[in-house]
Amino acid sequence: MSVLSVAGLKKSFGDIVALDGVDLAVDKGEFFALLGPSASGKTTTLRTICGIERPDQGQVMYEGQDVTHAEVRGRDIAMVFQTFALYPHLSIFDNLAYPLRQNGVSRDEVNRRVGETAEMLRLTHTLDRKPGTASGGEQQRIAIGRALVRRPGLLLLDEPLTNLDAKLRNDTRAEFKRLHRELGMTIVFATPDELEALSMGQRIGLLTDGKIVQTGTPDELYTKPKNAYVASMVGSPRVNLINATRRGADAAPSVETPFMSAEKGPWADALKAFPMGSDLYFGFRPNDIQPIGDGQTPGGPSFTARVHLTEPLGDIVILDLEAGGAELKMVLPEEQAVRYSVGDDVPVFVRVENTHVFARDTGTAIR
Amino acid sequence: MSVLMSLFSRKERRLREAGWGWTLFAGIISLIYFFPVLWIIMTAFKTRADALATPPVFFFTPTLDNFVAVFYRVAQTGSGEAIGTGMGGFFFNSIFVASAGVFLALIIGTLASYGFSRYPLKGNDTYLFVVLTTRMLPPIIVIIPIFLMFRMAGLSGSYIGVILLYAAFNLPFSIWMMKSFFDELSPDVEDSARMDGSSEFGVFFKMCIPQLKAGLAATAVFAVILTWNEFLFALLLTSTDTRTVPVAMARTIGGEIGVEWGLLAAIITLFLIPVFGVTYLLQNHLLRGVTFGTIKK
Amino acid sequence: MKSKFSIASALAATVVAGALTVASAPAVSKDIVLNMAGPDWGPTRFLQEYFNKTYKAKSGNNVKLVFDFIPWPSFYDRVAASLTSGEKKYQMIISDSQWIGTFIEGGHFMKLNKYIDADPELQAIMKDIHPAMTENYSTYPHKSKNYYGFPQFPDTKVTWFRNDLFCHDGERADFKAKFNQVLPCSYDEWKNTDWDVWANVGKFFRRDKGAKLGDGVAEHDFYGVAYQAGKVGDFSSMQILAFIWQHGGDIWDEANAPNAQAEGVVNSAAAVKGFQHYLDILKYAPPVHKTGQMGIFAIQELFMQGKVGAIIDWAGVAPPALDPKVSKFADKTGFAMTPGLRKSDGSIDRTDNIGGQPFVLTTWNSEEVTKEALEVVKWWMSKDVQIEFSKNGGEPGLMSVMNMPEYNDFLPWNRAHAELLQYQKDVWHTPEMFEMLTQQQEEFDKAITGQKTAKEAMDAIAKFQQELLTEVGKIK
Amino acid sequence: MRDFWQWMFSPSRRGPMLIAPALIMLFVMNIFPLMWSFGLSFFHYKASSIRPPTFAGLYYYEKVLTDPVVWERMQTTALIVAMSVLLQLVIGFALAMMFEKKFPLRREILMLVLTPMMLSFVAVGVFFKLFYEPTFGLLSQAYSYFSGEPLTLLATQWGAVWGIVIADAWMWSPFVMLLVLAGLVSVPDYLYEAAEVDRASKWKRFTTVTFPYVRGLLLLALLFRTIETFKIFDVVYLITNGGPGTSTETIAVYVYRVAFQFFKTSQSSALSYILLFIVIVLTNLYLYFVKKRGEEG
Amino acid sequence: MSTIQVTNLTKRFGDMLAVSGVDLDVAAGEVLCLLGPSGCGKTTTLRMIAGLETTSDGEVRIAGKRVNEIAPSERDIAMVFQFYALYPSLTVAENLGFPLHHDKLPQAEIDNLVSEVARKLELTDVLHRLPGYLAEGEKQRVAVARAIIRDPNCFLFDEPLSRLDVELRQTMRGQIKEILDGLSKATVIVTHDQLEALTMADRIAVMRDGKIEQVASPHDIFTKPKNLFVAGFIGTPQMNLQEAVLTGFEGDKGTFQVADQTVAMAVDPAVQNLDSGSKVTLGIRPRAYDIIEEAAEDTFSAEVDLIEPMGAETLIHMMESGTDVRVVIDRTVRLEQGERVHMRCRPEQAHVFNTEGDRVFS
Repeated sequence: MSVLSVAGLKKSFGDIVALDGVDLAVDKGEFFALLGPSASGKTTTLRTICGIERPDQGQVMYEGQDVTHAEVRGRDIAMVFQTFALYPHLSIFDNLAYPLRQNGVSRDEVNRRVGETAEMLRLTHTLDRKPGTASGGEQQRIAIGRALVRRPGLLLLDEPLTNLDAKLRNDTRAEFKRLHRELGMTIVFATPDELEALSMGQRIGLLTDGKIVQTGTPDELYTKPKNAYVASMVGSPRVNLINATRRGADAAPSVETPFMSAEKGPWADALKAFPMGSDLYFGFRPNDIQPIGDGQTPGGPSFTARVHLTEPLGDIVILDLEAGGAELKMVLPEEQAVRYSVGDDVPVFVRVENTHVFARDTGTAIR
Repeated sequence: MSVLMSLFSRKERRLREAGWGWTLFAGIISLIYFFPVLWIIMTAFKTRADALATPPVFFFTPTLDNFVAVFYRVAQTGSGEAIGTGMGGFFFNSIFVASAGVFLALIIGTLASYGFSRYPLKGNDTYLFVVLTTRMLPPIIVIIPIFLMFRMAGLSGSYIGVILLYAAFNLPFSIWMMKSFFDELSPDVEDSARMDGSSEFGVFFKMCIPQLKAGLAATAVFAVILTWNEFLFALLLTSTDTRTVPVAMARTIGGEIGVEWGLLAAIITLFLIPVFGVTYLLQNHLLRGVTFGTIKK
Repeated sequence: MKSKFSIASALAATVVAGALTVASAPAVSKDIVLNMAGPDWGPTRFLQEYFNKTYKAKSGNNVKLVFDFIPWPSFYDRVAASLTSGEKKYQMIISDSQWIGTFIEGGHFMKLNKYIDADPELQAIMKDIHPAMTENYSTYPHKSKNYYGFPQFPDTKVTWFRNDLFCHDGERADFKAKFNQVLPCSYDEWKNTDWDVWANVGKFFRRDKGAKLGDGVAEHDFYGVAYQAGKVGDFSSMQILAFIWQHGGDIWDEANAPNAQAEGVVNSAAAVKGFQHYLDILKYAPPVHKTGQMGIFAIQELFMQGKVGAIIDWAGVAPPALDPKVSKFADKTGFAMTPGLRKSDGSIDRTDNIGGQPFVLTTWNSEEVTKEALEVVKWWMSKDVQIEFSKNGGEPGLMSVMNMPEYNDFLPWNRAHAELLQYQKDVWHTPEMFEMLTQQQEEFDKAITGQKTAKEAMDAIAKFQQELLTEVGKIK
Repeated sequence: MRDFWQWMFSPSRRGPMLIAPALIMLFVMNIFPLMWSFGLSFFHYKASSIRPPTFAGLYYYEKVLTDPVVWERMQTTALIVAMSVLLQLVIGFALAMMFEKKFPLRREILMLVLTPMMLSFVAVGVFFKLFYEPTFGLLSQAYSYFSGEPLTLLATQWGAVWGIVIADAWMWSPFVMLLVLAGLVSVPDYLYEAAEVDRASKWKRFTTVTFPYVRGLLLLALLFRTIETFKIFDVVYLITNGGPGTSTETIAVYVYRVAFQFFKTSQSSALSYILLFIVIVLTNLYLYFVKKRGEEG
Repeated sequence: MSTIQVTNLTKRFGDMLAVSGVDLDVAAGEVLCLLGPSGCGKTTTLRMIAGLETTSDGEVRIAGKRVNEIAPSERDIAMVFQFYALYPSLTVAENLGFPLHHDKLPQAEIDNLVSEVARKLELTDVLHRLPGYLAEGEKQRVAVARAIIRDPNCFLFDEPLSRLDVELRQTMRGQIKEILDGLSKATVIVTHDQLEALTMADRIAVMRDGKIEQVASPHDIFTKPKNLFVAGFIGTPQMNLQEAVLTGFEGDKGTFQVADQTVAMAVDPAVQNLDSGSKVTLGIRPRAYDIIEEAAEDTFSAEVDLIEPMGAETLIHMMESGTDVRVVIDRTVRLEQGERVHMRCRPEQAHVFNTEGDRVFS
């Protein structure tokens, strides 16, 4: 049963349309990711859910009640802002205690719960200080602590990791997951980073231009993107999308690019419906393209590509390839990649079972 | 020794950081600039003969007579008794009227600027323009009507009248300045407090105000500087009991004797102390204040 | 306008109504407060202090005189604002003599004839007041029999001079040798001093720094004479008018309105000559005169600091000259009659402009308040109080006091002052006087600072007055 | 009651409710008196007279605008404003450049320069007049020390104008300095460093890095000070009283005379409104630049 | 020859030692990345090379010439600042042409150079704009273009990508690298992002607390970290660093007591010089583990605690005796939380660090 459902939310700020009909349903206890590029409406969606913004149209249902026009303070919802929005003039203890005191919790209870929360978030040693003196990671934990301390029914996190440095971000992802598992709380978080969405979200809603494009588990979004846009938003490095045309027999359609031709992909059946010569995108992940080893039989369509840049990332390397005028990326483990250097011609193949085909005009996946 | 060394050593290649050498340079220039004030302060400790000596004297035996004369004079009836000049009361009036006026302007102005910043109305610019225009008025235009209004309301000569007038006088400035500070505050904090269960009053008083202490201080400094020496309204709207120092000061520039140099200088010196102190304490906020928020980090 | 007025009244109504009910409730004990506006200086402080010490109302009422001491430089602004806005705050006001017309016509100052007529005591006082004062401080229109004010501090200009120089045998001999005139020292010698002598004094005592002066040498550049030449207020006019009158010139005669003329009278050849005479002597004064800032305090200061030998200044600002704390020559200062123009018969014309301040009652006072105020007037104008006042640096208004033999000993300038009173006239008292005075001061200043000739200045003054007075209907 | 408060402070009403007290106060204390005197400008009315006002239409506006005296005073004012504001900008800029650097005791030395702003007009006027006084004045004594002649600065029109301009500029340059300083400190270090690395000359560094950051604030200073200096009264009144002759009589002094000495209330109102119009034009310019500056940043 | 040599470079701020005895040698055409956590002194080092900071000790040589006493403007360097340092009042074209004014080139030539560099960095369309109106990525490209428009002795970059978002950062990494490859200048890039360093640098200098920990090629830094700090700092996800006790050494394999398990692993032969029973830290990268079906003497077993899908790969957090072991596996391998798995470290991928934290190697 959805604890939160949002239907047809629309909101404009002057001429700018922020939300253009957002629909969402979040289950109780779910860790839900709202993924979208900047200005896609993530923050506005969260702000509308917690009541800071009033939608122009649409409805917000929370625990079975229509709260679209309810006051902010009445809702049992907490939000962690991207900027953390800590109370700069209050000590960290008082920051954490604030929501409790506002709701008339007794002094002992405040002390106990703040202590507990601080303990959980490893903030105990900082409690006397002002938030301004805390490190980025601590500030973020304070913000979360302040949201958690009153055990809200729903926790909203607005880009919770954006203001952390790269290293901390990696560690914090796992922390969030553990926290969610321990508390079993319903959490909706917004992020522009697909890695965060994939790794933390149990389900992901992909938002763009004020609309939800696809909702699903990380696996679904990765393996079955609804369209080319979703495919390119999810997965890093970005999916290779090559201009292609439908060719082959009616019953055995193939996808042809200037330098290769593929058939028998998971899209084969669906492609039958498309007329010969239809414009398509042929999509495959950089991990699904492999060099053909000596004497190895390619496990899919093959071609020769020229390396024009290598980007070593430690144990993996991204190779920028060029074939038939198209640029594509290939990811290899470091030990394999050292064999190739810029300018080399490499015979490669694509794992056809993991490829996607999209109609070029609408971008819709053909599956 | 190290001080001397750094004076002559090649300067650190940090921009805008200069050593004692620059202190010396800036000190000399500033002292030249400050000289007229210094002269006034020196005059406060001079006898009349020293004050008007030709050539001017820079070294003299200081006297405190002028400071005594600020507060006491000899009775006119020739009985020789010392009579209070009431100057202590005028100092109190100045402090009371200026602080109350500024305080009131800050309260009303801060509320209004919060409104302007957080709940923009249609035609916001027009309201703000009107607000600013009232600050730019040549005061002479409104003196007579205000005088009349005050008489009708029974406010002339009372503290309330002057305080209200000073509040109104400082209001446009407070609104403009505080608005720029509010604009710099993140509304997230306020929304956060709302979500944490704060009422609107709580948001304003417990969240915004504590964060704006610095801004309030800067606005207060400017308002105090502008109010402290106000003369015209103070002259016309106060009576003997509520008169402020700038008005009372005028009695030293033409009675039986032209200018009572030492006495005037002593009053100026004493009167400078509070506003100087306030400015010094809040100096760091001043820079922020004058920019009217036009400089964003 | 009317409607706006009443809206404001309505707005304020509640507040005022509350205040009025309290204020106008019939008082059980008769507390009567007389608010009096006055400049903040000795003569007024004496009035307040002496009143507090000695005054007991005969009526048995508890009468309090509460002074609003306003600094001199702002005195006019404050009083004018109070009167014209209808503040009705003051029951009594110390008014400069020239203001009378403006505020009588504005309906602010109370005509006192019916009270005087009803009160023999007041009649006696009026009779005892020096006629120059009744004429200049009390009557309006000029030379009429309508009485409005009483002298609070009557003032005339007197000559202040340095005993040690003017009575120095060597200097006297030198002067005699040079000009074949007596360097005035004694009262009588000064009484016989005309502008020629005065000018020669200016010439004679112009000494450069280091030159011999009296028993010593001049420590600074030294000047012989100085008198008012300042644009502020009425400063230059007060001295220039004396010259004009003495030369037979005149100001526009308000008493003859609407038959008097400004043009041709104000800029008559005699008037121009008088002004030129003034300018000719002015060049012997210290250099500050070139800036048009040689006001009453500038010359006082120059005198007290020993930069000038003799000045013509108000008796009212003379007390400091006797105070060793502020004057370097407190023990060497003498006072005398002012110089004048020697007429063909050998007598000296000392016609001059009176100074000082009358005080008046205001029109909005209740009968009861007026009665008590008049009691205060009687107290003030009583001989005892006037004597006490004169002993403490004031000037009496009563002839009976001035005629007392010991009067001349109260203050060193008293003899000159009393004797000079007969020569005093005043500028116009009409409401237009401020405009006329301001413009006249500006024009005088232009001549003093060399921007115009005396003739050009006088012509401009006459033209302006003619136009202004024609516009208001005072000249046909 | 609770419902009432809820109605009053419902979200859509919060903005107006917050702004209302300020607007009411400004209306009562500024705008209402203003309208009052605006009304007077269309009537024949003398404050000193008991005669009831009669309608005059635009008579006084025509009278004021065709009065050569008014134009003369305007020119004098423009001259003083131009000279004083220019001087303030130059001195203020120079001082700001000096205080841009961080050096030991900067806070304390800065206070020396800020003090003139805190003095009353009486103090500045009276003491500067003393400094210019030919016999006792410091300035003329210093001058005569070198030339042997006393300096009678206030004897000529230009001298008197300079006398006023120096005093006014001395008093208010610190204000300009604060504004410029705020601009200067907002220039990020890295821009200076980049320009240095890019081998820009000192002049080029100033024009491309320093000046653009200060330009906006300099304009603000220019406009703000122009508007304020336009109202210059006290300093003129005290130092020259408009003399010699009428050569330094500013429009504010003139308005004062017309309103307070001649009691030509209607005429002074009309004149005031023409002044207000000029001020409003200047204010609009000021706002335009504030806005533009905001967009740039 | 445009080279940069830095010897014993030291910087003190009061009592604080910000940079201590740094030696660097950057050849012409070489890109050196200074990598380290914030506050490690890398920016100070760069600023000393640029001359924006005085040196407390040591020497900086640019193109073979000692420049310690020379002002930045005379060092003939080009620098990209962290905040880009675009002149706000100049258009993009004017910004680009700015560094050329010193050479008093004719305007036509400046225009040529500007349009050329603009083409190179795809800025042609925005040449007339003011920096305030540019997108973040464009600003960054302008900053780079302004640096490369002239022919300086060397290039200095201060955190050039830190203000870009993930996507742009990826693109710009490649772009900058390509541009730098074409110029044979000594280049120093300061960054705290290891991906930037790994992709762009010819050599990386890892700094900590004002000292250089290791200077080596990206490959060597990654595969042969000199000590625990470098090992832990480089690599995403972070290298697993597990406390262990060396219990023996046989053939090329050492046996280690890790938590409660005994694991034999192929390690550097130098490890056998350690005493048996020595405490060591085992460093194994998350991608160096293979999940295998059955336990063996060279496997380590742990319980799956958390699964983080990362797209093509999945990051598994294992819990064993309170330590978090991270393993990256292909997304096709499915594991369940709570499942116990065995994993084996690939040969030569296990690093041993002694108690001083230095890697033991021959």
